[in-house]
Amino acid sequence: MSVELWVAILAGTLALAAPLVFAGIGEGFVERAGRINLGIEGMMIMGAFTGVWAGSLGGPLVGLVAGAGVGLVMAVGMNLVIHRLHANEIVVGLAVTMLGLGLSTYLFQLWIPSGETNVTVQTVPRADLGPLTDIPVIGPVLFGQSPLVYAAAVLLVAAWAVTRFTRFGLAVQAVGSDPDAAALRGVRVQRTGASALLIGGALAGLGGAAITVGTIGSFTPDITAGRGYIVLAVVIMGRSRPVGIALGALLFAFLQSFALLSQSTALTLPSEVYQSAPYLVTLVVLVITSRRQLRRLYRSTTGRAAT
Amino acid sequence: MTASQEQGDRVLEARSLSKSFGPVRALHDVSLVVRPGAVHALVGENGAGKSTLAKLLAGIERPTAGSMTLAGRPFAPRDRAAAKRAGINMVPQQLSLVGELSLVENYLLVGPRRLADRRSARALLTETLERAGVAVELDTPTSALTQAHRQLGEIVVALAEGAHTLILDEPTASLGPLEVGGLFAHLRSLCALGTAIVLITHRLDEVRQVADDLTVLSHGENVHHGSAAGLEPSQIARLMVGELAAAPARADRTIGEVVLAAEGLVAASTRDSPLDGVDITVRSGEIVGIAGVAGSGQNLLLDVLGGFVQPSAGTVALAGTAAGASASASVFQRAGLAWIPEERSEAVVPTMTLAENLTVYSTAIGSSSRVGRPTASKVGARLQAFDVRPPRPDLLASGLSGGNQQKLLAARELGSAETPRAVLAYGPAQGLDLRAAQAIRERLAALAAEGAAVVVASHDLDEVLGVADRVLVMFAGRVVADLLIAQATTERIGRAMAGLTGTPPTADPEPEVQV
Amino acid sequence: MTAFDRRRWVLTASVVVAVIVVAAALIVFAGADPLVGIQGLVEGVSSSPYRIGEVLVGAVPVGIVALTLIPALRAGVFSVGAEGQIVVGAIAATAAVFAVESVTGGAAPGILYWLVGLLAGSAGGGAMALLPAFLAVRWRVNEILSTLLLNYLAAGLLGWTLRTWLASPDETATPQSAKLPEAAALPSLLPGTRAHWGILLVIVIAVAFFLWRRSAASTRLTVFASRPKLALRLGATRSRTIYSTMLVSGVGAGIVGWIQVAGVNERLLNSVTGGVGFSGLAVALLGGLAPIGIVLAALFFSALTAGAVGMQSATGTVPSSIAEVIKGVLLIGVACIAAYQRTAVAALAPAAAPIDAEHDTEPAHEGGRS
Amino acid sequence: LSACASGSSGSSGSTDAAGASDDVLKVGALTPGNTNDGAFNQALADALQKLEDEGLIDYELRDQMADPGESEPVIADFASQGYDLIIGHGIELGDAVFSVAEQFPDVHFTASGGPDILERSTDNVETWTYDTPQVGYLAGYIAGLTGATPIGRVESLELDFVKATDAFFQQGVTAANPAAELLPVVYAGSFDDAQAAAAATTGLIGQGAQLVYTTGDGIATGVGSAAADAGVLSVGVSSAAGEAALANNVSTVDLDMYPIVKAWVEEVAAGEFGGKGVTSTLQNGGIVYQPINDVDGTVPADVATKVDEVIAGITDGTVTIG
Ligand SMILES: Nc1ncnc2c1ncn2[C@@H]1O[C@H](COP(=O)(O)OP(=O)(O)OP(=O)(O)O)[C@@H](O)[C@H]1O
Ligand SMILES: Nc1ncnc2c1ncn2[C@@H]1O[C@H](COP(=O)(O)OP(=O)(O)OP(=O)(O)O)[C@@H](O)[C@H]1O
Ligand SMILES: [Mg+2]
Ligand SMILES: [Mg+2]
Repeated sequence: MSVELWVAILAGTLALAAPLVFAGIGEGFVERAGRINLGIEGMMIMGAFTGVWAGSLGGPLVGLVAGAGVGLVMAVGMNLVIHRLHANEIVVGLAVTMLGLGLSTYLFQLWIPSGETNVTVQTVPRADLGPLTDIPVIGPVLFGQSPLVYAAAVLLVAAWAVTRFTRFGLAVQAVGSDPDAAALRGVRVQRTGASALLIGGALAGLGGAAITVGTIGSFTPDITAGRGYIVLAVVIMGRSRPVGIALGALLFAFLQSFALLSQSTALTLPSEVYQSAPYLVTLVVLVITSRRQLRRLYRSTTGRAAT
Repeated sequence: MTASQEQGDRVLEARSLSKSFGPVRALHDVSLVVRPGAVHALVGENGAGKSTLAKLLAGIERPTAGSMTLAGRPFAPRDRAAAKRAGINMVPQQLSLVGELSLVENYLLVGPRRLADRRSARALLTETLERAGVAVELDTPTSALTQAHRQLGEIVVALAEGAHTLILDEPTASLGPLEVGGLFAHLRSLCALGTAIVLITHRLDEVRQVADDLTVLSHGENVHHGSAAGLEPSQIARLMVGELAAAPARADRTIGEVVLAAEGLVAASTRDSPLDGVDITVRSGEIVGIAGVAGSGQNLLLDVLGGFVQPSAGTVALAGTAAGASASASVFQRAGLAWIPEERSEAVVPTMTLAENLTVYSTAIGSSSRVGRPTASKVGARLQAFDVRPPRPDLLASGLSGGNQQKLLAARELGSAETPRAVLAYGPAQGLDLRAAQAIRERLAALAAEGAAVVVASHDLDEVLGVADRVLVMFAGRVVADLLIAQATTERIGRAMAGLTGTPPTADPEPEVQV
Repeated sequence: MTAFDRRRWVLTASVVVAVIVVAAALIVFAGADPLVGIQGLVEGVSSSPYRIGEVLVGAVPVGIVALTLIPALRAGVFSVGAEGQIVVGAIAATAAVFAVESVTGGAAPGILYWLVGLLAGSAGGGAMALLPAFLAVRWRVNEILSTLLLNYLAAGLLGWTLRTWLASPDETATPQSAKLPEAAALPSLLPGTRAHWGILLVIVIAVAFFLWRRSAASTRLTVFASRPKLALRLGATRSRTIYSTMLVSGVGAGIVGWIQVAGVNERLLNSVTGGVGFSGLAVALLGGLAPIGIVLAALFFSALTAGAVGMQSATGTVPSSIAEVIKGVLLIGVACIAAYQRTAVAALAPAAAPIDAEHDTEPAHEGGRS
Repeated sequence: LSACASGSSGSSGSTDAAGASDDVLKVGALTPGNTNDGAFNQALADALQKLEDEGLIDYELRDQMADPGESEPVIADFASQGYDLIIGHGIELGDAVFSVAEQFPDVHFTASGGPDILERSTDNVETWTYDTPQVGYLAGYIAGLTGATPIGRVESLELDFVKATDAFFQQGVTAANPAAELLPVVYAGSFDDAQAAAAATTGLIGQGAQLVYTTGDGIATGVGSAAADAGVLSVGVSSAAGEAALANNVSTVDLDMYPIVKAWVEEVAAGEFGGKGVTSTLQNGGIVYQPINDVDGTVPADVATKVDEVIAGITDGTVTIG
């Protein structure tokens, strides 16, 4: 395989990873707080639609903010239903996904009826990084990207910092791992969990908007194509930690990018093999992660037994 | 202002505090004066109300009646944070350390700042550790620390948070003598600086060692308060429980074959002290009591004996099961092992009816008694026999009060037509009134007389002493004493429970039991 | 078990009102008359025998998936793998039917095709369910995530299958298999409708589960979900419970795969699942994990789909995606109602924090606290 | 929402007018995808709208009917409600149309499929397909005429008709520009995953592609957007991709369902419907191409002329495909 192909695969990896990183980091907070949000796909697709719609009115930044906003609103509703009315987290998550997919298509069909050209919004403008882009290999891979890729990197650092260097970050972890002890310490368990879910919702919406407002410029039904579920897997793989999630997202995106572009070489496997590979590898990594977690737990209890 | 005036300004006083949890009266009309610069010991049986009192002082719970003053002014903290701000801090009995976080992070978790500054927090904790003369890893997750280090760690965190009144609920329960020594030295030095310490403990010799003042609680009431000076542990024990009532007359029982035998058990759990080489033998017709401070491994031992936890070393053998076969809870159940766990919620299914709960073993895989639905009259009779109120077979178990759920459990495990081969019971009379508790004890004795091998564990020493022929005392995952009931004085058991090696375990591995 | 208190009825009424309000709002937003729309919704379900037949046909796969999920959900095992299991069941059934055709030279009687299809479908779906069960038992791999990922792999397998070894010889726009032999198709039950004999199968399964509810095995699962230690004494170990319950749901999904091929489409299509895997889960909860409730819920869910089409029909302008929105809202509402139903709560509580399950289970505990 | 409103008036009229005026035909139609896809589905929607505007028909259109489980009852519904003509637009609907048509011999249906569908027509079912070779060839010819090389292709799934179209696309490219180099096809693995399609397109451009071709709808949005971003030409991007994506799109070969549907309507009105199959071709106006976009002068000025020449050649048989 040629250098150009590798450059293309790696550049594609970063572009495909960005939305996963946004939504994944949000879901990381949710799962660290001991919850799970199966509505991410619905929140992402609503973010994707709202992003374009609002973007057409007020430009890309407004679109991104609106995308995050709609995710936030959906998360507020979810928190209410799950933690006030005690509805099942899993069922509500699936329902939110169903609702998001249906509603986004519904609104899109009303907005752009048959016979009208789809609306394209201006995508987030690319910064001209001048000579950096001309560095061989590294230039096109790292410096030819949408600003949202850099934003995802910034978010990663920010999430890492919040997790590590703030009381909130510690509280999220405490609430997720041992709510009773945390409550006894004086942490407000419900409120911390709710904050995490809201962050997760907003970032899922932003992740969806990053696809439409960030790169494509317009919405089509089902444009998120199941990425919400991938985010869940990526978060488990990354053990809910920002850096792990980012690595998981990069791994998945790399596999997808590789699967796409290695088709343009003479490797003649059925295209389904390429399309399934990312899921298969994710499953394998999931198994390895679970196994390791189980072993660690076992070691920690037997370790204590020996003392 | 002189130092003593300053200290006098900070007296914490509780007047006629009462606290009820629904129908449960945990505290009744208890008063207490905590003096700055002094260690105030708070002792009493399990369930006497010590932790409840401590929680009232620390703002975790609020009293149903009575009041508190701090430095002469009314003191009614809204929550733990408010009490902390007023200078009163507590290390709860159930540690509040988050296992995934290090001590530094646990300190920062509810710290005053939004930003977690690990460096200065570590410096502060290191300094506190040095002053307390102990060494604990500050940066590893606390779940990786030993129980003792977690205990010390939580104390250190509380010390670092700073307080003029520090309440420690059974801080020494899991500490070794060296650590206790270091801790007490530090507590004394804190006292010298004017800090008030409330120390809850079951180790009565510690009272003599470190306490200035003493309050004894019994059944939620204040039965003694005053100076701790000159009181011997045995005197304190008498204050706590009074003279032991004479054991009820025992029916003649023939001690027979070994029914339940465990050898060299080693097992671990995240919830209890790991077992460290436990041997136990129970014969037909014998009732063996297991005593010990909570968390000494009794729970885990019963889990292993019941077949719920596979030991990493050692064996459990129950007569009637194939020798050497891997023991499991269902095999033991079918072989006739009755089971009353410490938490009755583990054994009663609230969403099933009384009848379904009572006959649940007929649904076991391989159950011989596939009777389908039992007749209502049979079930009703059994419910009445155990005084379950109301004795309605079609009522959901969740509709019963806690005590009646306990009776339901007893009815199922101890009331079947066939005599169980063996019985494992942890606090079988918990939550029961005196009459019902007595009935359960009599039932256990009757089963033993019919040939069952019975194991009774309890936090409540009376419950054990009232029924057992032989008492094993557990400490830190080991059996440290094996006493015939005749030898089992409160003092000897109390010392063994506290891990005092003065009472060597009886050498005789198969003691003869006089009945 | 039937805690039908007043609060539950108030909640139920509010859910119905919420769904109507949302539907009406969406219809108005689309520039149509909500009354006409609601009327269309009703007519869509009941205007003709054919319509009624359609409601029945639609309820079959959802009903079977939901019914066979009863044991798993009752035990607190939360698999979302029905989609993938339907796919594998459908592939296996299709392949088996064609194999029978080629072995017998097309002369096989219907009953042989049906038996072979049923068995092959069950085997396929069951096998597909055993893998996540194994992963959950052996390494405590979260079954929600593993089944979710396996659904994608099944979709890949189906795509490849329909393009290669089971592809229709005709040129087609979408991947599909050849048409099944006439005799292999499930005969029609009501003339003039698509209602087929699969409906009877639902009734059989529902009755079976109705009887099963009083069985020892059912009780053991209830105990397992809320009292794992007591369940251990009944012999319901974690591995036994997970394997058996997931196998039942897998077999059910596999049968659905066969029914969709033999009863509805008469060939294997890419869209064979039609999202039934997820809606089956919803219907199982909607029906409170009780067979009669599930059958009613399945009819209700199917009627909703038919009604949404009728609604679109009546208003003309309302995009059909409104059905998804309404289903989503309804599901959230039903989840709130279910929270009041103790059984469902008990069944779901362990799965509510699936990610944490690992943290507080001791490996030494066979029963664990999942 | 203007189109909506007019659709509304048209069809709500049709519901009441169950037998009011006999001169206006009642048409029921189903499409597998969304009618605003700017491509296959929309072709039918546009044709129906035009015929309704001309006062020839009252129509009702149901979208997202790819699943036969859902579509068959809708078709049966139309049939039982007295619709004169029912159009099943898309191969996914073929089985369902035939199965319903058997039960309603007096209602007229149309079904679509591959080339073999033409022989399957019955007394009340006319069949329709479109000339895949012409679509592929013409698109390829246009791509070739731009002089761009190498040419990349992004498609949805590895399906027969996709591969068939592609084979003729290659033929068209070579016919117009024998020197053009073709990169292997990249399958996005989905009809909707625009982001994957965009990544694939960017990757192909990274490998030097000067022009990217696609036939998908949802993925066309991604292809068009990525090509436009990189300033590279595209062919085959549908109007659903939006204006920005169309900026660099040279042309798209589209269906025009108007003449076909109009013929069906007239046959029904004249009582001559049935027993026929029809193929949309360049000759009968069923296949058209979007006006050549010169993309700010990047595309040679004579492309339009040459395209018309080749269409003329195909029509009179001097140019043969296949
Ligand atoms: N939250 C509660 N709800 C109901 N009853 C409670 C609660 N907390 C404590 N109790 C009851 O109050 C009584 C006193 O309990 P407390 O914890 O104060 O005892 P203790 O003296 O600390 O015992 P131990 O030596 O076991 O720590 C007990 O009977 C207990 O059952
Ligand atoms: N909410 C409650 N309802 C009923 N009983 C309770 C409740 N909370 C605690 N208890 C009981 O009160 C007793 C003492 O409660 P507390 O919370 O002080 O536990 P503890 O002192 O840590 O108990 P232990 O001495 O067994 O470790 C325990 O035996 C417990 O079973
Ligand atoms: Mg206590
Ligand atoms: Mg206590």
